Amino acid sequence: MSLLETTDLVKRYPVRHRLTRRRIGEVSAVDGVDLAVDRGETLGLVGESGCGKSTVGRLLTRLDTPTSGTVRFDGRDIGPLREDELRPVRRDLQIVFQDPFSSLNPRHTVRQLLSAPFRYQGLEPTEPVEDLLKRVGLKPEHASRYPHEFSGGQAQRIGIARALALRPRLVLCDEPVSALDVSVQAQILNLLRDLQDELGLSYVFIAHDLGAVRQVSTRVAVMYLGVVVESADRDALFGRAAHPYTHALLSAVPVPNPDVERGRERIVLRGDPPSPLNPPSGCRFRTRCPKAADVCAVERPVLREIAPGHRVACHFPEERTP
Amino acid sequence: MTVLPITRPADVPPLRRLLRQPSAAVALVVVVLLVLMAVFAPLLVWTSPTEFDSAAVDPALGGLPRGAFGGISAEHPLGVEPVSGRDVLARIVYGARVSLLIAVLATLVSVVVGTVLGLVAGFFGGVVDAVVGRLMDLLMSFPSLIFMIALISALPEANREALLVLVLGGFGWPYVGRIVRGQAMVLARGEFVAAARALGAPRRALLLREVLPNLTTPVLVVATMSIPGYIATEAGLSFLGVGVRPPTPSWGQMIASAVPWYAADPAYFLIPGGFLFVTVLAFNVLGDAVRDVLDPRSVRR
Amino acid sequence: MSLLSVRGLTVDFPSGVRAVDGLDLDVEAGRVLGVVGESGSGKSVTSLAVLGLLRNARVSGEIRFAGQDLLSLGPKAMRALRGDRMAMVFQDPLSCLNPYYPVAFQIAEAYRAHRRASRKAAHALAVSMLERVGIPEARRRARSYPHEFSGGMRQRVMIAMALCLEPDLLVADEPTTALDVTVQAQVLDLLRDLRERSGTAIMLITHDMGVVAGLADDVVVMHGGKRVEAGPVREVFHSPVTAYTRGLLDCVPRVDGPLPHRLPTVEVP
Amino acid sequence: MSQCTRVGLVAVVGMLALTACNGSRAQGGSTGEAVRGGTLHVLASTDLEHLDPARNYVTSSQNVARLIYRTLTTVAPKPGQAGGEIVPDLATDTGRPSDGAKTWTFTLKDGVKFEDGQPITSKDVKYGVERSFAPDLPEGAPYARMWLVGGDRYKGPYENPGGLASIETPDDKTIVFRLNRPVADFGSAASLPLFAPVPKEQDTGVGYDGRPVSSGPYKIEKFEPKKRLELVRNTHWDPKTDEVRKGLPDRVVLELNLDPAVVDQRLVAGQGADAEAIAMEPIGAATVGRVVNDPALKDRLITGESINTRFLTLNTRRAPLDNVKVRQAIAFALDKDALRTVRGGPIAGDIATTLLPPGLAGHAADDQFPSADGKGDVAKAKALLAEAGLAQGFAVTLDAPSTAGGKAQGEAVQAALGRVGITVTINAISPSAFYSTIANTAQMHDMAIDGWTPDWAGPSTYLPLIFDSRLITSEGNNNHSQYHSDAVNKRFDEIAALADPAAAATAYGELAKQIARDVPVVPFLWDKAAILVGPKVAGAYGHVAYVGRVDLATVGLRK
Amino acid sequence: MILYTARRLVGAAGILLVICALTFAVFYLMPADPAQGACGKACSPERIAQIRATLGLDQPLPTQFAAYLGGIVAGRTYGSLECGFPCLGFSFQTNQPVWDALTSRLPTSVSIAAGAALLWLLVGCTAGVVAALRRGTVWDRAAMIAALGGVSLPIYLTALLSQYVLVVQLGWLPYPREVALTDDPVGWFQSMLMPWCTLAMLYAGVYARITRSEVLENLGRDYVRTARAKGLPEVTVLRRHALRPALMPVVTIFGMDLGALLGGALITESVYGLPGVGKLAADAINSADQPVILGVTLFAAAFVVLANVAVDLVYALLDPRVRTV
Repeated sequence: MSLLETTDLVKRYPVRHRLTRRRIGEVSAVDGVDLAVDRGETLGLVGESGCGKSTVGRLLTRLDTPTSGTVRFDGRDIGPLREDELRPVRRDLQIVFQDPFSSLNPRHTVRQLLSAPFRYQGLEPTEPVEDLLKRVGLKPEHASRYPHEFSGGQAQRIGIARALALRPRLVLCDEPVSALDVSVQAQILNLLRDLQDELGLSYVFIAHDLGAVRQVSTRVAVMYLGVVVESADRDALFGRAAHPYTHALLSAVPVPNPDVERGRERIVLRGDPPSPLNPPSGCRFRTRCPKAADVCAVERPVLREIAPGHRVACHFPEERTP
Repeated sequence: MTVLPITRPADVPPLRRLLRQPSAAVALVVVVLLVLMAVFAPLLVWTSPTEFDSAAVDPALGGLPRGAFGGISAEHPLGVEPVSGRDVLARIVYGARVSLLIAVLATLVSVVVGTVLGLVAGFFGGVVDAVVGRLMDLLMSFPSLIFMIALISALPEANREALLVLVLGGFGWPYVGRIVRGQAMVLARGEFVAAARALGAPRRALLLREVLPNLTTPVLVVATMSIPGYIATEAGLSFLGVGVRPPTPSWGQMIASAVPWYAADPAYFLIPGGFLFVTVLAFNVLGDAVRDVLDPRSVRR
Repeated sequence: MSLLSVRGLTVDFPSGVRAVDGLDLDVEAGRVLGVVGESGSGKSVTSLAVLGLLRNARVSGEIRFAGQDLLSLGPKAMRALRGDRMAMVFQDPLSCLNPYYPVAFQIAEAYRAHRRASRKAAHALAVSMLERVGIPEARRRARSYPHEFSGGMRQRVMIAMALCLEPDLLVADEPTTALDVTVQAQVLDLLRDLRERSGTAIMLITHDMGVVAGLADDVVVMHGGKRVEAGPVREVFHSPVTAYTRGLLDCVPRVDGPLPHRLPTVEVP
Repeated sequence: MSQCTRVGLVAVVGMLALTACNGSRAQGGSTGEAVRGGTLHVLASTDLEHLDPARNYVTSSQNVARLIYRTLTTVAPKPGQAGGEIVPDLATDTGRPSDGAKTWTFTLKDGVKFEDGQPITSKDVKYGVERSFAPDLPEGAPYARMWLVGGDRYKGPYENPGGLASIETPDDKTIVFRLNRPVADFGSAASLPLFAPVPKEQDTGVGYDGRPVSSGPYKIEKFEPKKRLELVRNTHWDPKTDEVRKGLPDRVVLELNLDPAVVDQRLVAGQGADAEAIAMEPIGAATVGRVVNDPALKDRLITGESINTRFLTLNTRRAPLDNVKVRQAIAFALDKDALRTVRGGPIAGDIATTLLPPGLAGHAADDQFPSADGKGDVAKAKALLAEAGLAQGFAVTLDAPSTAGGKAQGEAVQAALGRVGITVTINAISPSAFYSTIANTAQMHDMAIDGWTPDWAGPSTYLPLIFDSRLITSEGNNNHSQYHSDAVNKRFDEIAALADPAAAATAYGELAKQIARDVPVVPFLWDKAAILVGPKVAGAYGHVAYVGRVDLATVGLRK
Repeated sequence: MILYTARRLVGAAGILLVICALTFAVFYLMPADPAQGACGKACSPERIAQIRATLGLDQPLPTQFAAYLGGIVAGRTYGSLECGFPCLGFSFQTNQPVWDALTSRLPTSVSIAAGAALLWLLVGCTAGVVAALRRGTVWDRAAMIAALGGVSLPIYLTALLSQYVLVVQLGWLPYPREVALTDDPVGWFQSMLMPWCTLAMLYAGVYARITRSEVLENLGRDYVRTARAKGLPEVTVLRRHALRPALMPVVTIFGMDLGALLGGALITESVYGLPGVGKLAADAINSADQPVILGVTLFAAAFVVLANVAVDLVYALLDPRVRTV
């Protein structure tokens, strides 16, 4: 049994008119997503903006309630739980946010921030604030400072320390490095890796940066317009991507090597992702897909296994081997 | 990628930054002096604000003060009221008590009510927000001055000061509530609130520990900015005859009673009017400076 | 002689911050210069200084554009150059387009600021520019407002606006940072294509080494307002002289190649 | 009675407005002959409460109404006490009593017409009186309802179209009133507006207030209540039938509801159209100084006499004011001079020492609570309080109108009584509610700022109305002090039975002294009205029936 | 958009309904009994009862309220009296239909409000723009000090002072009085000048400050930088890209201020003794004239509420982002 598992997860939001506040439709931010994270594993969740990956993150941690489908943590469906029933679960299920500054209350000192987990859980602190700081590479004397006195990287370390305070089993990292400079990104990614080794954590790592996902994940799922189009082990995905979208995505990432960059065959997708308000029929990627055929407009491809652990939702998956 | 960090020039304490602006420093001094004057009124003047001095006015001239500039003399440094001969200085000093107390208490009422309702509305949204929002719309659509006058003249005379505080605060809180609601709405969707929720924080803690402390700045700014408005409104109500009861002096009342006299004895309206102007100005300058110092939005500008 | 030649550029802000400190760089006609650096390295300030768009800052040193010393030019002469012979594309196309005017108007406005043209002619030109940067149904979309476009389309509009007067130099400040990878690829393609067709020199400012590798001919690496390293892209990428440049190249997690357990980190000079 | 009351209301309530009366000798500013023509402007700080003759019961409205409609009798167009004389108007004489003054007969003059040229008949007068019974048209003088036979059951012409039988019109010229008791001065009552003719076909009910039909020299061209009234000549008015009105100006324009201070200042400046203007109300205290010090202005100031007395009412039913010694102490403690200063000083009138003012028949000099300059005798007051066992003082509540003037008077009382240890709390009541509040025995507190003007220049509409304990009602009470004396009540009945008006007046004068000893009220001011007129105004004098205001019926403009 | 407008108007009507109900209720707290007031002093209890019946005061409160509301939409009759649509009742004091009283006073209020608004917009916005463009200079500081000073000046003080200096001492202006623009334009102008300036002084400061901060905010916007990068002349940059967006909030606040002002320039009209709607309200409150108080309150509230709707609609028309979904 997986530590965290979702079945047919759906989240719809009402869309309101800007002026009249009238409901004019519905966005299926997440439309039937199945995911599983095993103990000690890192699931990378990748996709472009608006693909629903962050919504999945909020559903996994129950910051949002799913419209339908289940989220099982440690075998228990946490979807319908009330806030007070959820509280013990939250000890095991923590989050690191994208923007370290906006996720740290500017009015609280680091000490207050790092003792908040215990206070909110009604627990005695098991670990002094100073130790938590040291664990994430900060100095104990930082405890009395306010968030704005730190650099972005340092602040993100505080966010990580807070997430780890309760010794969770799974940490959801929602774009943890995309707000940071490249040099700091590397440090944070290394820190996450070290902590995983040390504490046996599981991660769900949400990012749009394929390089960062590759760096930390053991398994990767690719999302497009609210659905998972492909999921596989890291090496399988980056080496033998089967979905045309995954291919396009990988080919679009510029590589810091002029020779590679200039020489390579590039798949440049046409147009923009369609609006999730009115997604295309059948395969959602068909409007931009170089391989689209008539069937794609009619039949929605299901996620099927094409190799052990490698699942893809496409009528015409790539069969290439490296 | 460039990310705008939330910069807060907190290295210098706010008060010191406030005092660095000369105008704000002067305003602060004026406000402090006024408050001291109001608090220590009995020590400052020995004359009673309600004592008649018929020797200081000339009945043959309709009660015009004897002497120049509204009867300024050693005995009456700011002159006397026509007809009654009451000491203007004493009335100014005691009037400051009434004016300031009402303004401060009305601010308190509006800030407390506005913050609580605005916070709840902004944080919870939905039905609560709709109800509070409607209430604020309603109160802000009221022709409040007309209604205040009608209301005050309709209610029993029991305690005019308390009534004024309640009415001013009652019509004033939506302006606080609107700001708090907007901020609370943004904050409630903020990541640090999500982080606290993820840590299992109960709602009460979210409201009081996470959101509320971040509202102190806008609330403090709007409170400082609203005091001069209340001073002026209280004076206006007194001016229109529904302010504090005589013989309690209030600046608005003094100006109102000076209206028929403005041509015969201009000093009589210039003195309380001047005090009122200086007070309102000082509070306005101060409020402005407080906003500049505390509001990151204006710092950026 | 270089099209743009910057010597000893120093920019000081009233707060006492020296954002650029003695920077030298050259953009050759028809070539692409990549300027890379992390946030705070002074790369954006440099671009604004070149266009003369810095307000409240003291700019010293020398900026020569086609032989003219820009720092000694009056505001009027600078204005005549801006938009006409050198144009700029910014990072966030949403905030850089005025929400109150249709896109074609904003393009035509740029054109009419420098060339005598009727409203109608300028509009027609704007439509053709929109077509050129790959906006489908350009004639209809010309009258749309910025918020009705997607991020990638907006950036195309910005590029159309910058190129409508066929400038000699295009300064592109993080033109793809706000975009998704697939859209970024489209825009980079567009830039590459435009440059090949028009021969416009580009000063490309970015933090992304991959983007530089894909587009630039030469590169300047900046850190702390100073030039750390400069040279042709191939040289700098294959054999960086400084540890900082090497670190920048290595610390980026990649989608190809070997996968280190831990990423190398950057040594700050 | 209510005329006075209402006058009292207007005067007490109006912002520092002064009411004045007695001794109209002043003809200031009226040098030169008034000629026919021009537009007379009247600047009023008050409003015309009602122009409907059935409802018109306030002196300022009556003054204006005299330009528009005629009554059976009216007051003589003369300055001073002579203005109190009743003279014929529509009628050929001031009424012929019979049946022991229980039947009164009037005959209409020939040639009197409404503004549309229709002749005025006795039926129009009868209809006018009947209208005053209609509940839709309240506020008018009560005499028709009080005195006419069957008046207690009649509900006015709208509900009882048959009319009131006790008003007979044997022919178009004759009208006979049958009364339920002898009324010696019914001829005086017939000068009130409710005795004006109203043509039945043109009665618009409540709406008649806005456009009454003219029988006098002017008709209404435009009326915007609380803003403006414009009068133009009524061409069907025949001056030969009217010995009272002169009708000199071609137009009369009243600007209503102006700020009193603005009225004063405009008249002080006297520029442009304001040169042809007169003030409706007396000058405010703030203007006194400027007028007194400026001979040119003083020349334009008219001092009109009034029969209004201002007093402080003491509630004789509430402890400790139920003790006559306490009331006497208050009478000694009151600073009448300060109260007069509030109203403008000596120019606003004389300090009152008796209930009946000098201009009223029956006035007899008296001063039972003398003090130097009217400033009060604190020592005597304290001694009386000590006698009453209240040397340490006590607290009372004073009802005063919530106007600036009302509050100022309240504060003057507060300051004066404070000198003898009496703490006064002012209960400021909105002016509109003031009289109904103190007329409610449950709501009236210990004291009230009060006053009285008789309906005509005789004491019969004064003392009996406010000191007869048998007239006390829980609401609408006029005996605000709730004064009760069986001896006084008995004397009222005896005087009412006297046939000779002069003897009755003297008797009232003596009775006033007796009442004053019980101190139900403390008189402090006999009003005068100091009124400014523009430099081009001629023939203006203050009329005693209109509490000293300029007689509009005779004033004109100079060449 | 039409649907939205309709919905907003319905909402506005709802707010007015509640305001109407509250004002109605408040009036019944007043100590003055309108029937007794109308009856005068020599009044018997029976007579009061009769008057009550005629005025409908003997009905239960909700019935009276319903009758009132009915009158507004369809007119009503009082006894023998016809009150046509829109019937706000008759004044107890003058028997004039409240609607006529309001409309006859509106020209004065409109004259005051419109002139003052024009003046303060001109002065305030100009000062704000100048201050923003000359930021940090003497101009800026002077404008902002003047603005704060203007905001701090109570109307009655300015009014009395101006009247004392300009009318009493210097005699440059006549005392303000009601003059119709069509009768005597010069007199109208002379009478209105002081009220305009007095009000404008109060508001111009607010507008100067708003304009300044909005212009400054817009000058810092990326699209202004874009406009400069395009090589647009500075004047065009300012006018097109900084001022136009900056005026949006000004328009918003202006709409609301104007709505509020039309409803009750209570103090201005009282001090200058001009017979506008505000003066009508003050007089009505003093005489407990319920129908007039109700009428003015509703009338004023209607202006505020409608101004709110209008502002939102104008906003929708001016801002393309709101206009299209």
